[in-house]
Amino acid sequence: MTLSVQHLWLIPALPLAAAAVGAVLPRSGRVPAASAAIAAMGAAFVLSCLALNGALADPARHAVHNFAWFDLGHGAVMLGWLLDPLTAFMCVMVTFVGLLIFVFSLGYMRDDPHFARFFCFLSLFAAAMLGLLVANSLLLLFICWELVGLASYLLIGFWFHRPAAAAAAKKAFLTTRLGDLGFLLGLLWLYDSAGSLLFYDAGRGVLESGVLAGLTAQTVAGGLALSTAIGLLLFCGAVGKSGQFPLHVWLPDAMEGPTPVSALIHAATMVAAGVFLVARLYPLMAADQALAAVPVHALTVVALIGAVTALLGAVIAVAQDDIKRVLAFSTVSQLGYMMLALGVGAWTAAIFHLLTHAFFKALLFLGAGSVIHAAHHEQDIRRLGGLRTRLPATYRTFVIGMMALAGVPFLFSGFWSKEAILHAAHGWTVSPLPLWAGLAAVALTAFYMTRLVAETFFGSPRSPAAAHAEESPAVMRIPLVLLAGCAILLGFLGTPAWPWLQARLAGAPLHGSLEHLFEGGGLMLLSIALVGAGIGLGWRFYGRRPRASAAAADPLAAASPTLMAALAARLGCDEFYAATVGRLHALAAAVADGLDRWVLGAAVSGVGLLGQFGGVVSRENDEGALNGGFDAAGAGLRGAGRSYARAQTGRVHGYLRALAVAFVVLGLVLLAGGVP
Amino acid sequence: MPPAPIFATLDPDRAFLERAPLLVRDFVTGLFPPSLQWLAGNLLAVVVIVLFFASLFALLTLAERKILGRIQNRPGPNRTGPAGLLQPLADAVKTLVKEDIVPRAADQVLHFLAPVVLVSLALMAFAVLPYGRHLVPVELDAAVLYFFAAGAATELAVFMAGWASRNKYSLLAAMRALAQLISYELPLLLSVVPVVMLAGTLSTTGIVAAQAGWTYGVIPHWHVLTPWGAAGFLLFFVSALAESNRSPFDLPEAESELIAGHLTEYSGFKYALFFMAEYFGMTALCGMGVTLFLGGWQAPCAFLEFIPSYAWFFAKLLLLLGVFMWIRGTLPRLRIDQLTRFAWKFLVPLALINLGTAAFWQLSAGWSGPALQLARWLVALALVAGPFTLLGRRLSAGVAPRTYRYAA
Amino acid sequence: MILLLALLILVPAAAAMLRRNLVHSALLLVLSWAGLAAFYLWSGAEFVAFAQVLVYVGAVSMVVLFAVLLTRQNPDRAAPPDAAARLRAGAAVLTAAAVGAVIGHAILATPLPAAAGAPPVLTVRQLGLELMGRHAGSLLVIGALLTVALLGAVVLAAAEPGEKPGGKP
Amino acid sequence: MSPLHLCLLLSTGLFCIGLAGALSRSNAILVLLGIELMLNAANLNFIAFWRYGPAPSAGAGVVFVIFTIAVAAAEAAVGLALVIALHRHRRNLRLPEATRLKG
Amino acid sequence: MLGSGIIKGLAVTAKNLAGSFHDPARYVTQEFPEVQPQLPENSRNFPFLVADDGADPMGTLRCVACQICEKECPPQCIYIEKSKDKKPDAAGKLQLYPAVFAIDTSVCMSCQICVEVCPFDAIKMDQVFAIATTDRFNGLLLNREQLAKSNQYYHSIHPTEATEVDARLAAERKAAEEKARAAAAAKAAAPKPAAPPPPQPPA
Repeated sequence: MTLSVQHLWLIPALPLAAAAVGAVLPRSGRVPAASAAIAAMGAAFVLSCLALNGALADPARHAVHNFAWFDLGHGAVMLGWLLDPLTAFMCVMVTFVGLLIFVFSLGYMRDDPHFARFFCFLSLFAAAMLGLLVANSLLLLFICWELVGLASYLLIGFWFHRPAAAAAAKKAFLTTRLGDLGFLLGLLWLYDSAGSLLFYDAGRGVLESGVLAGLTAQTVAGGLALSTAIGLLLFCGAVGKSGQFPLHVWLPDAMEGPTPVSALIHAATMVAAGVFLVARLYPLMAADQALAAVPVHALTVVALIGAVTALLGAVIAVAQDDIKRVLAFSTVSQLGYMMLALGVGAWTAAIFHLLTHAFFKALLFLGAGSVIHAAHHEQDIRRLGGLRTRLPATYRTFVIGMMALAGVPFLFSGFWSKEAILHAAHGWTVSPLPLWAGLAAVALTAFYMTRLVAETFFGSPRSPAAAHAEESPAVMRIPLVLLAGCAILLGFLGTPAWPWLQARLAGAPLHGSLEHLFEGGGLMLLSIALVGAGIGLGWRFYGRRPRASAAAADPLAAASPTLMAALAARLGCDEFYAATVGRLHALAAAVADGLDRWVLGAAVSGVGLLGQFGGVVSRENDEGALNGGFDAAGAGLRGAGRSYARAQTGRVHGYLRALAVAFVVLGLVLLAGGVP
Repeated sequence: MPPAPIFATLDPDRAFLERAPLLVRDFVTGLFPPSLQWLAGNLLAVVVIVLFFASLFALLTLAERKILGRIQNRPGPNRTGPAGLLQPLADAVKTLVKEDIVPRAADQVLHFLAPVVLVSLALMAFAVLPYGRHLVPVELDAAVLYFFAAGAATELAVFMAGWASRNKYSLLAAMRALAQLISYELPLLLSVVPVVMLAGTLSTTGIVAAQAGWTYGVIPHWHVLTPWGAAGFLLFFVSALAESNRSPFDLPEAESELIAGHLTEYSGFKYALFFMAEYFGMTALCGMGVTLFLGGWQAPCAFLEFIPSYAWFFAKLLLLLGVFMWIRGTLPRLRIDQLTRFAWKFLVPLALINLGTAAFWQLSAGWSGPALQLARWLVALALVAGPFTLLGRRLSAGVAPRTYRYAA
Repeated sequence: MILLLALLILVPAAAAMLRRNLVHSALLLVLSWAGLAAFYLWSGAEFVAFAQVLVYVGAVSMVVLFAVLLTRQNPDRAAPPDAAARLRAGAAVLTAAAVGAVIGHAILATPLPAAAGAPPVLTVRQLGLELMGRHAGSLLVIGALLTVALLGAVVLAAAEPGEKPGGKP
Repeated sequence: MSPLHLCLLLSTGLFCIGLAGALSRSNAILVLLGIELMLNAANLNFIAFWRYGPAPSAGAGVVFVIFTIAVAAAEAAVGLALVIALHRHRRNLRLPEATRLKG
Repeated sequence: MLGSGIIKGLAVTAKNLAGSFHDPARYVTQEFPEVQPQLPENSRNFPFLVADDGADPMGTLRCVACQICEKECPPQCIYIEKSKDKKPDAAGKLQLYPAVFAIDTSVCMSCQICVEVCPFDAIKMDQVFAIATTDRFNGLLLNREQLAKSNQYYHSIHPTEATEVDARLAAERKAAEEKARAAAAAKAAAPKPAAPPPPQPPA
């Protein structure tokens, strides 16, 4: 039994319907809202499995169903659904992980007064993500992309009465919006040059060779191929959404949302969207590989940014004390891995890692959620400890997740996917940097995950909350166990000996034999050694001699206080943004302010126009600055705003007259310019 | 539809009586030089319409008074001329020679223009009614829209009359009249939409053509004989009563209570013009009702086709007008709150639901076989009757039959 | 013919903008709108002409007149135009003249195709297919817009809960 | 000068009358009416171009005018509701004095 | 169900409409000039003066111009001038008579007070109603000759009442006659002492 591509829309439509149901229910409609959401997600999971079944029948085929959305000028704006193994695998993963997270939320959010709204938002989020996956049009993808952004804003700011949550939501929204600006520009440019936004459309789609040849044939400023330029612009969106350097700053802050949301965002959906986008657009991104004369290949940029992010995330994670922040930075780091893999050309490996990571990261987050839930919302690992005996189920599953993330050999899925990436990076000839960064991150990951587990579960409780922790209910434990099972099993789908997943994704025939298992054995040994070193060091610092109290100094900080402080401050990225972008904005605002004051004596219409212009400038600045510090900008903004406001006299006639005068001026300019 | 009619009929297109009006027209236009014949044709139509409906108006006033009299067990006017037939003439003479009073503070121009505008707009509506098989003065593609556009514009004249009188009671009454007209325009238009939807055209001739034919030669395919059509016709009829200020919706005038509302400051011939416009509007709405729901000029049975089509049209028109008068003789006047509540809480929802019924009827047009046909009818009837009963119950909730303590 | 129509459209419009009595202005505008409908009819856009009459002459004018009366615009009590008003009027006429000059110049400078023959024929059926086919989405949006606008208008114009129906004098 | 020129000039005239009215009159209702006139001028343009344009059978001009009429009706309804609300709060309709929304 | 009352009402009026053509009970109008109405006995309209003898109404008016009615009339529509001389009335007694007796029926409100106060049963209510006239000043001002109607006429319009009045008048007249006879007898007996007067009660 399969799901044909015409009916693929059902997968996102079901959660969307659940969201609609949740939206109209009153606050007391807890049971119907949750059951609608879970039922829709379960049905979507079943449908996704059917779709996967269909897609695997002919993995090389891109089944599409296109239709006209509306007519525009001479052509129609087309939308469509796409079913290929990439879509199908992603859908299964998203629906399955999502379903488990939904179930987990039943327990975690049990006491929240806005339980129904929470499930409404979760469903909306899942619907947007699934829509993004099944889209066969960059436009539809973009729409869902923005919906994902909206839903994440709503979810991160779910506890909006907490200022930190509201600020984090705003930050996430605006930071990703910055990347989306590039995405939108790339999208428009692509539409302008290719005349279509469909991915596959019987030879006319933008990912098909005919159009790609046309795109690579043109060059733009700087000698870049057109496809490179568009690819890089589109990649901006992925950078923002997937929390890549330099737009990674929102991701750790997004921990302000409820923990299931963190699990959803970091494991299955939002951050995966960026990786998925690059994987989906891989033919476009890789189109310039054949060209020798270009200054830079799009994929090179992807690989380098991925490498930097992988390393940076891992380094910063070492010094974080919040259990969720550690996981957040590890997500940044792992996403860097995926980008790295995409950049070096191993997109199947990237998706393999994406899938495995989705499961074990969801596991880790839900485990962290279980810890937090049990410890009465205590998140600081310095104040936890000794939970091994109090939360046995959580402990066991969490350790499995940790092992998977750290890449403990052979048994755990993370090992195989990470190995595949390192292998691909090894084979990349352009630069050795990704390989080195990857290897360093392997060791660091093992180290900080050991630290996390040791601090949280070993030793003795260091706060009353930890001392009185009680195991979470079954509705929360069962998802953990299921995810733990997947975190182990999934790895065997893509071992070098039997790379079933990669072959299915690429649509290539499967060549499995046991002798491939230890292919590139040297690299594998090196990475195993690094993992061992990381775990060993971590255990030596944190496990053997657990800290005595919450106030005790970190052993690593004792060794190198400066470095540790810098890492704890996340290498000062936020401060850097505040100092640069924020100050720039303040300066621009001051200039605009001065200009306005100077012009004030002139004609009202002049002020109005300038004020509007100044307003546009200020808004651009605003968007640039908001990902930095809001506070630094606030004062300047307020001053500027006050002076712009002076142009807003409230007199309708003034506005009208300004419009008319502007029109006359425009007309005169056009006439003088010879435009008939 | 069985192909062979039970009774042999003559070809209606060639019958002399059927073609008589056209022959007359051709004869008259033939008297003019060819370059002016189109003008002559149109002028002829205008003259015939004005004369015909003006005399119909005269007869209607008489007939109304006679029918009302009979309903009240009295003969009605019967002195002027044989059986009172010259009564309209006497009335005309009376209004013509009566003093024309214009209040000093009134807006002279608008006060004068109001009745003129009203009558001309009311007359314009006659242009698109198909009076017979080939008898439509102006064949318009958007005739229904034209008709209601002309009808909507009459509201302006009511306002002009009320405002120009510079009498606060006139103005208030005009606003009340406008509130009524606007409220009832909605169900009126909404009740027409299903017809347009099912006929697939806005042209009146097209709508009449859509109702052609008979089942077994005796059951006509008129819209009123379908569930949605019956409901639509009732809605149309009630709204038309209100739109033409007829009893029981004659609040704007309410001679006995409001001294004729916005017409208070009018006398003499101007008043007569208002009166005339009211009758024109009523006649035109009835004509539209005949066209939309009662099959226009179609004969009710196949064997009755030998009677010319225009005769059928006018027979139905007079029948409807008679019902108007009958209702006037029966029902007392509503209060303004009852009036608006009836429109917004009863007629409009019913009209909207009727739209759905008509859509169902259209979608189920392909159902064949007696069982499906029966199901189609039952569903459509349920869609009509259910909301009617429920809304009616809500509307009449808390209203019991009045008990008269001191009456026998 | 077009000059006649222009006269019918422009003269009432101009007069409407000059009158001090708001009701007269509104009624003159109705005349101008009717003239526009005549223009549409002359251009062969029958449906639009009737829609114009139905919407403008039948509905918008009513709303305007109701607004005029509900806001108690008494022409007798209107203040005579003061200096500021005169100045504003002068500026307005100047601005409008400038706009007119620019557009007029642009029009006259543009070579436009010569007269087409008979007015184009667009039956209601074609129009309906066009509306329901190519422009169905826009039609839906317009429908939603109208609904929302009506609801909004009702909310805006409805008396506030504490307010007496008559309001203060 | 072709008839299209004349139509466009007519529309320009109507637009300018509406503009002058909207700018010069202080009464909110008249300003709204002026704006309605400008909308009508735009409609007139659509019809003129449809009538004399290259592809009259397309009907896009007519469709557009229908939409504009619908939007204008909505605008009138909301605008006049605003006028009534304004009157309720300020007891007059003189726009130059209605500057409470000033920033 | 909504509308059932309306249908019932329509049925009623339809019955009336149809019945007016065949059912006399549903067609109650009498067409006046052709069909004179059968007025009930108690109907009344304007006053008239009763004359005992229809052949000589002016000579046999019962009115003695006492002017009570003129004084009592609320709208003051009666105008009376007394005669200078006296005439014998029906009983042969000399009485004044009205030289002018006029009623302005455009003012009269048909209150019947004049009838109530008249001690001579000389003014009664008439039944005429078709008194429309084209002269609104003089046509409605009725003079003595127009007002005078015979006792037979009175009998024809209000037979019961007229019989009563006649009986009463006859009784009065008879009493008066007897009294007169008694007086005459007394007068005749007065010279004769043999005929003693009837015993007088003590003063």
